[in-house]
Amino acid sequence: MDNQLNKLNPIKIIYISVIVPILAIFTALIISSVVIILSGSNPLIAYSALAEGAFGNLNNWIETILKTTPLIIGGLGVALAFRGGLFNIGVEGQIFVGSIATVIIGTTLKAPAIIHIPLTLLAGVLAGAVWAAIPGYLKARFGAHEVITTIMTNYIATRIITWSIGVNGPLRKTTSFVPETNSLLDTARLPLMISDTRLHIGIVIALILAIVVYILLFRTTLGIEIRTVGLNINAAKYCGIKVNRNIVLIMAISGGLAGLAGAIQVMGLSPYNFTAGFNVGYGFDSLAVAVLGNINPIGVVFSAFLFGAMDAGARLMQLRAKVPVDMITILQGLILMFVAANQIIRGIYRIQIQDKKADKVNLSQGWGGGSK
Amino acid sequence: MKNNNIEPILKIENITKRFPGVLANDRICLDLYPQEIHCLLGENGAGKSTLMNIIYGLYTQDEGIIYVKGIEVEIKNPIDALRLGIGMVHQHFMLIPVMTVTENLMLGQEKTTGLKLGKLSKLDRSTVSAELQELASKYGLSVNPNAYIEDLSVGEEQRVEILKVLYKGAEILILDEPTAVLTPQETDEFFNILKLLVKQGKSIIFITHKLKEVLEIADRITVLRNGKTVGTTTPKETSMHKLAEMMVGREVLLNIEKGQPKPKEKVFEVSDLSVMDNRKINVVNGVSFFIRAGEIYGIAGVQGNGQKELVEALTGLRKAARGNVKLLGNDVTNEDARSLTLTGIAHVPEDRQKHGLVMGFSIDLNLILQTYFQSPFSNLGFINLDSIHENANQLVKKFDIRTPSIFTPVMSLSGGNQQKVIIARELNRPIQLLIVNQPTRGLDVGSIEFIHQQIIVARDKGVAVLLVSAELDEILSLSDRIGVMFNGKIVTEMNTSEADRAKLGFYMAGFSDEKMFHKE
Amino acid sequence: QPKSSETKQPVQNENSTTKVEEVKECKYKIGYVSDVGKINDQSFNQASWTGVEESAKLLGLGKDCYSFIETTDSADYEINIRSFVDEGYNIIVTSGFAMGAITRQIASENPEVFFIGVGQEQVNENFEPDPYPNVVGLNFREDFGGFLVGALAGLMTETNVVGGVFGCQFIPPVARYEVGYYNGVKFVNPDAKVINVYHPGSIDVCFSDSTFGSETAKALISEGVDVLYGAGGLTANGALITACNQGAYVLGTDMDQFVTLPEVKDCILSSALKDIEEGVVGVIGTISDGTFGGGDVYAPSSLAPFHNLDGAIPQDAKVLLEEIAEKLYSGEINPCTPFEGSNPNTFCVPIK
Amino acid sequence: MEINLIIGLSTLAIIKAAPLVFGALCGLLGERSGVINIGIEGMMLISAFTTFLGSALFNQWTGGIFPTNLSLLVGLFCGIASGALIAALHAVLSIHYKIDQVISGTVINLLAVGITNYVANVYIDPTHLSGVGVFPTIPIPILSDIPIIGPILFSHQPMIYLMFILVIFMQYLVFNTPMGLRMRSVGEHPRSADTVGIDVNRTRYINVILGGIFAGLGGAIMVLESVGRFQKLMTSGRGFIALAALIFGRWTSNGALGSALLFGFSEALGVRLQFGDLNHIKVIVIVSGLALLGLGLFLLIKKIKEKEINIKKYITILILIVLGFTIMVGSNYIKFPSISIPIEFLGLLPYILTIFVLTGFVRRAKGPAAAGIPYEKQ
Ligand SMILES: Nc1ncnc2c1ncn2[C@@H]1O[C@H](COP(=O)(O)OP(=O)(O)OP(=O)(O)O)[C@@H](O)[C@H]1O
Ligand SMILES: Nc1ncnc2c1ncn2[C@@H]1O[C@H](COP(=O)(O)OP(=O)(O)OP(=O)(O)O)[C@@H](O)[C@H]1O
Ligand SMILES: [Mg+2]
Ligand SMILES: [Mg+2]
Repeated sequence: MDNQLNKLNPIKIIYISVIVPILAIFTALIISSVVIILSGSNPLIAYSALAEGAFGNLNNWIETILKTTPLIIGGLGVALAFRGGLFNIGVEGQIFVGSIATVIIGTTLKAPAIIHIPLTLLAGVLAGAVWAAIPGYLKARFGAHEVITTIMTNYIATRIITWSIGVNGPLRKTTSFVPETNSLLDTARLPLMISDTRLHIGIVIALILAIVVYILLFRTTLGIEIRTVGLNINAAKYCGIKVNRNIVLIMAISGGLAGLAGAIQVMGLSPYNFTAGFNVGYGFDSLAVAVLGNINPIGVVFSAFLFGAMDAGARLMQLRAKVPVDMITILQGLILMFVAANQIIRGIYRIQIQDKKADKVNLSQGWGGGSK
Repeated sequence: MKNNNIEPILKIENITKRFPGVLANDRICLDLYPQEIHCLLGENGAGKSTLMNIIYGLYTQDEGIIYVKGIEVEIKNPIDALRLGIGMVHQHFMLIPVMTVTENLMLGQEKTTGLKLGKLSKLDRSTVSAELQELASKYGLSVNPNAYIEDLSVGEEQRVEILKVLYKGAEILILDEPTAVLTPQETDEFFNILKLLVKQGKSIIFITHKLKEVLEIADRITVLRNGKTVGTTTPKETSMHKLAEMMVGREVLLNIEKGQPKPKEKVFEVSDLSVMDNRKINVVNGVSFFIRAGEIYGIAGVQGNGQKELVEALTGLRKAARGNVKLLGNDVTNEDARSLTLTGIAHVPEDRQKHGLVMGFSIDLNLILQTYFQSPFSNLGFINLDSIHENANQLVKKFDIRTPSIFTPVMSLSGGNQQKVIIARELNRPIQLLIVNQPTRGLDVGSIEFIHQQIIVARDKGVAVLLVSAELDEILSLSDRIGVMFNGKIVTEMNTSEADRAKLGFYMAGFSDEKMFHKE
Repeated sequence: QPKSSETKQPVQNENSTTKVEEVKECKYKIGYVSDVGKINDQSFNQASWTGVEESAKLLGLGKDCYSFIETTDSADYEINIRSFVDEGYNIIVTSGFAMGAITRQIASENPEVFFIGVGQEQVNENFEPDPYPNVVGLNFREDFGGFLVGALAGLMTETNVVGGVFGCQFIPPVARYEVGYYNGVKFVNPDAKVINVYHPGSIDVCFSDSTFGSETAKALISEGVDVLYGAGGLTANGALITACNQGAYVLGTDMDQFVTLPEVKDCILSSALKDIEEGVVGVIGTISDGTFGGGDVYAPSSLAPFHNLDGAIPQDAKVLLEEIAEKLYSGEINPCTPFEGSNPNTFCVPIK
Repeated sequence: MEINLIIGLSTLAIIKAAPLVFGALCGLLGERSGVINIGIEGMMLISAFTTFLGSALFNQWTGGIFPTNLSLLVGLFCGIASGALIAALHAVLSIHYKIDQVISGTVINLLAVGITNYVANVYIDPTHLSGVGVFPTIPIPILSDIPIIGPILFSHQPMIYLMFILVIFMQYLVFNTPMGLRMRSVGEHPRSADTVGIDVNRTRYINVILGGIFAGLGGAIMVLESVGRFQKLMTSGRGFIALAALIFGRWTSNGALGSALLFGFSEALGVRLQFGDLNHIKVIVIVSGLALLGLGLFLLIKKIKEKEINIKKYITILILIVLGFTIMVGSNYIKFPSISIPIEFLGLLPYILTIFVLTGFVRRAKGPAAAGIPYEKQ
């Protein structure tokens, strides 16, 4: 089937995998600009501001990177679960739980940075992992559908945490009107890559993780097990893979990544604490990033960067062109649409070459649909 | 009955069909006369299903003309086909498991009662199931109209498929490998039905891989190879060997001669084993048998007498309720699949696509599903792609798996080749016991010959083989000892020398008294 | 960083077209950073923004001399404020107590920029006053406003059951409104029943779940509530509209919701006004006439006009409300001492 | 008193359930025919938005000369139409372009939030466009006078009645009509549907778009029978809860209603407990007793159906029932400390209860076999 693909020469393959997405983004921008004009603003100003806000100067680059970091890690979490045939909508809650665990260890434990930082990160990972393992266990043990349970655990997490930093909450910073926790001790904060900027080493962790997850999925025996469970549970049982254990494990890893995303946000960004309104929305953005990245760890990095840049650039776009931030959401929606349905783009721009669609993972397997 | 001055009811001229990279049908001609049973033969991938799908309007031909009753017709979709009185029973069943027989029957041509609200009126199940029973009794195809398909045996499903076609008023019946999944008894029944149908005025195109059947039932036979018509003949003019040669294009050994078994020590011993099915009913009760190194123990039996659950219990896919299993003297009862694999059990499962393969994985990965965690394929949890590819290349050569490359997803392999992938994987590691379940279902003579040889080779290497099959020929030609399974028990055991079709069939049908048998 | 504030040309206002060069001609550049939540929340955030727009008009600033950033993640407070500084804005309004600390920090680093923190008390870690010269904290006694509408509710109810629908409990101003309201009712009508409901959700929903507000209002009305108070952005709005449709009197919050929420104009008695708009305009005024001095400004939160229902409110009630207002400002009444029967979770920060 | 409490809670439960039910029915049509829909949230949000715009603008342009209800009906129409339209987008993306249905759903969610917020910011809020009211409550004559049942079921706003009617109708449609039969066949085994001449993709288009109409109703009811105007993000996750209710209800209309009601009820309880007149601990105890009792009875019936012979199982079930019952009765005689549980925890009831029920009652729910897989003819 994909032997036509093998016939494609490298240039054409690059052409497909680079030009098409770029054209998709371009088209999305055109369409959005119509909306901007209708609302009485100037798309050129808006977009130049958007670009400058994302890449204009060192600080803007840094903001882009900071926005990208949690999206990469969260996106990896979602993608990995999808590979294992699980639909983890619970990332939002897992990020929250991770952040809180980070706060607890980061504010209480007394230790030198070399020990404190890893432990605090670990706390985030473990918390997220455990929190995600619960839906995993419920699915393995009772067949409770993870889509429901993860939605539920989202609400449970956010509400309990809201309470914990709320009025008289146990984690509430006592010397503050604000619903926030104490700030992490200096020993628990991520070191900066460039001093006097906000750029912490989170991005390095994220990129390393992307590679790790790639290797995990495609170069390890565990990866084979995960993907087998994802594609054909019966075959997995037939060749002796412990399916239930794997389901819990996959959710745990996925949630661990989410938790880590939360931890890095708390440990990397001043004022190094958790407040109401912190990390809101990363969960669902991670879902978008994962699918835009074709649930491939490397793809996730690029899509996360795209989303991150737009989120960062949004500031200047509002400031300069008075275009509401919601424009970004529209843009992201359109881009996702055109990249996924790239036949539209091929149609518009008359691109003949066929795309490869080898090992197309069916994201919707969690439904009991998907593989036969 | 057919003499060439009546015109054919269905005439196909120079049908050509291309798929990306494949010329599936190449200028194929075929004509079907009224009240004729026309057999279509060919290897896996020869183009039979494609041709039939074209006639039935599922695919449209690139070139060629179809005439029905002498009139040129254009068949754009199944509706057209049905309107022209063409009905088809598909190779892979086209029934909806979660629906009842009645619902499956009415689907597409629903009868309704009460207010006429078009597609929103109330389904008239009772009438349809009445009609169904009438039809069923007319052709002796008994089924329970309200049963859910998922609860039926394959044999029953087959009947439903045929009823479906008849119900839709087909005059021309296309049957694509209908007997691939039937037991001898069921097949005999089935042939009676076909004869009845023909008497009733129907005409039938019948696809199969089983030459004996062809000679038994066909009025005329057409053979395809690589999408081309090799020729058309009649049972009188031809023989099994001739047919096989036409199909494959070379000499084929139909019953492989195997050397005398040299059984050694007991390798595998099952005693008093009982197993429950998903509904928690004992479907295997108190089964005991043993297999020695270097012999093939065949379990014959009509499907649904507990073979499935028995095999699952022996391979760690299901827990046994009672009894125990010994491999090389040590107890392996209810060990999980992985540790059984490691103790040297190989398993060729009944359903190749459901259990045996990950359809989305490429061939090379499917070839290491049982061993991916062992060296050389992995060390310290990391996999070693080079050795995986090397392994794949070797096996593809050794087991002659026809594929563009080892990176092709097995999804796009023919069933024959898919089965070879499994056999290759299971036989290519040190094993004590080989458990094979329906190893050649739906495969063409070429593939069957090859797979049978592989099993013999394994035996002669000193492996103990458990062969479960509903194909009596397969059992008889491969096994050294035979046990017949009926109703969850092994009702009798015999050496192959003492066995023949009639005798086995007798026990499979549930009789047990020797004298009765001789009275027969 | 370009300091365009130094360039002293007056502006030909309004009819300035959108061209980036124009920015240089701004006498002042006013930036506004919203709290997590929407600018047009018909409440808190919107009021501050309207204030900015107003002053811009008064100062005759061009379209490019004032702008906003909507905060979507509390991790962005800092960078959002800083981007205005970097863009050479010299008056920056940050809205919401949550930005208090970071506003002060950035202010201290940029002494030449004026900062106005809405709902941000200029105190240090130990709640001791600690004014910066270039920051004004614009604060409100939400508990006063709550107390006044509470009193009004207590006077107007016929079923003797009044209710309230509130946003996040953990947002101090909301809590202050709630307890003020409760105590206000009890003050004028001790045996009236007060049923207050908060949204149980987290920050991303508790101010924007208007459907919840509406459903809750229905429940309250069926409990006999005939005067309903709403404080909590869109959640509260949902409650007010529904209560109004079901024939109850309603009371608004922050802005005069007779204006901002036309749906309720025929049943809104008044609003617990905290005139952020006025406040912002006032403080920015002090900048232009050079009288700006850092520290806290405490604007009392008062009653909005009765508008259409002016006739429905008995004269003596109006008088009583006047008196209560007096007593509140004079400190005779403290609306904020949690007492027997008030919500035990209530958190009501006493201010000086 | 007790009675009024029950009535109050049940009524509120139904009101809260309604948008969820409409959302679930949207998912039902799509997924039964093989098209997964995680975009319900977005569809409902857009519809709420257009419903408001439709009614408000119609009222504005006609200078309010027409009766309110007419404007509302115009709004309703716009809501339904836009629901169908955005569903059509989902259909084109996932059926014609065969992009993964999860992606298509995500796209819709993103676009919905973006567009509605954007337009609200640049148009609705600045112009103070105002809603024109809501549908009145219409008690059904006679029926509404029946004690208890009357107030709970028969004195609602029109769309609530519509909701009940549609649930019954959909149950009939899916399992007793040619349309339903074809819908399910296409969702379970499209190829076999194809072989009997059913146009798989056409069937899917029709169902997905019809589903959009339900999403439209779900969005509309929030505007037309609750809030009375559009407010940003007013769905606040109800679309996802609706999805949960659908799966929870095992892809059946009745099941969805049941789970939505369970949801509404527990959420209502969470609100009701804030009124301050109930003893939180006691209520929680009673509810958990109720849950145990329910679980026990459910399992009992199930096991009897399955002709379970194992006595041990029955004993455990019996224990469950007795335990639940004693807890419920006993709670009346115990003096509970009047601790008031934090609001956030009261808000957790629905989610915890769902998980409990899910693990206790529902167990393995298997979706339509072909859901999520685009259909390739060759
Ligand atoms: N849907 C398809 N897409 C692409 N190629 C196809 C498709 N179906 C069949 N082919 C090609 O056409 C050839 C003929 O296939 P066909 O199914 O007709 O074989 P067959 O004779 O039915 O084999 P079998 O005996 O295994 O059923 C195959 O070799 C395959 O390569
Ligand atoms: N979707 C497809 N794409 C490419 N090739 C296909 C596809 N479907 C079937 N084929 C080809 O059609 C040939 C026959 O297909 P068919 O479905 O009849 O299965 P088969 O497994 O060959 O039959 P059998 O079960 O008798 O072995 C195979 O060679 C397979 O490669
Ligand atoms: Mg075949
Ligand atoms: Mg075939």
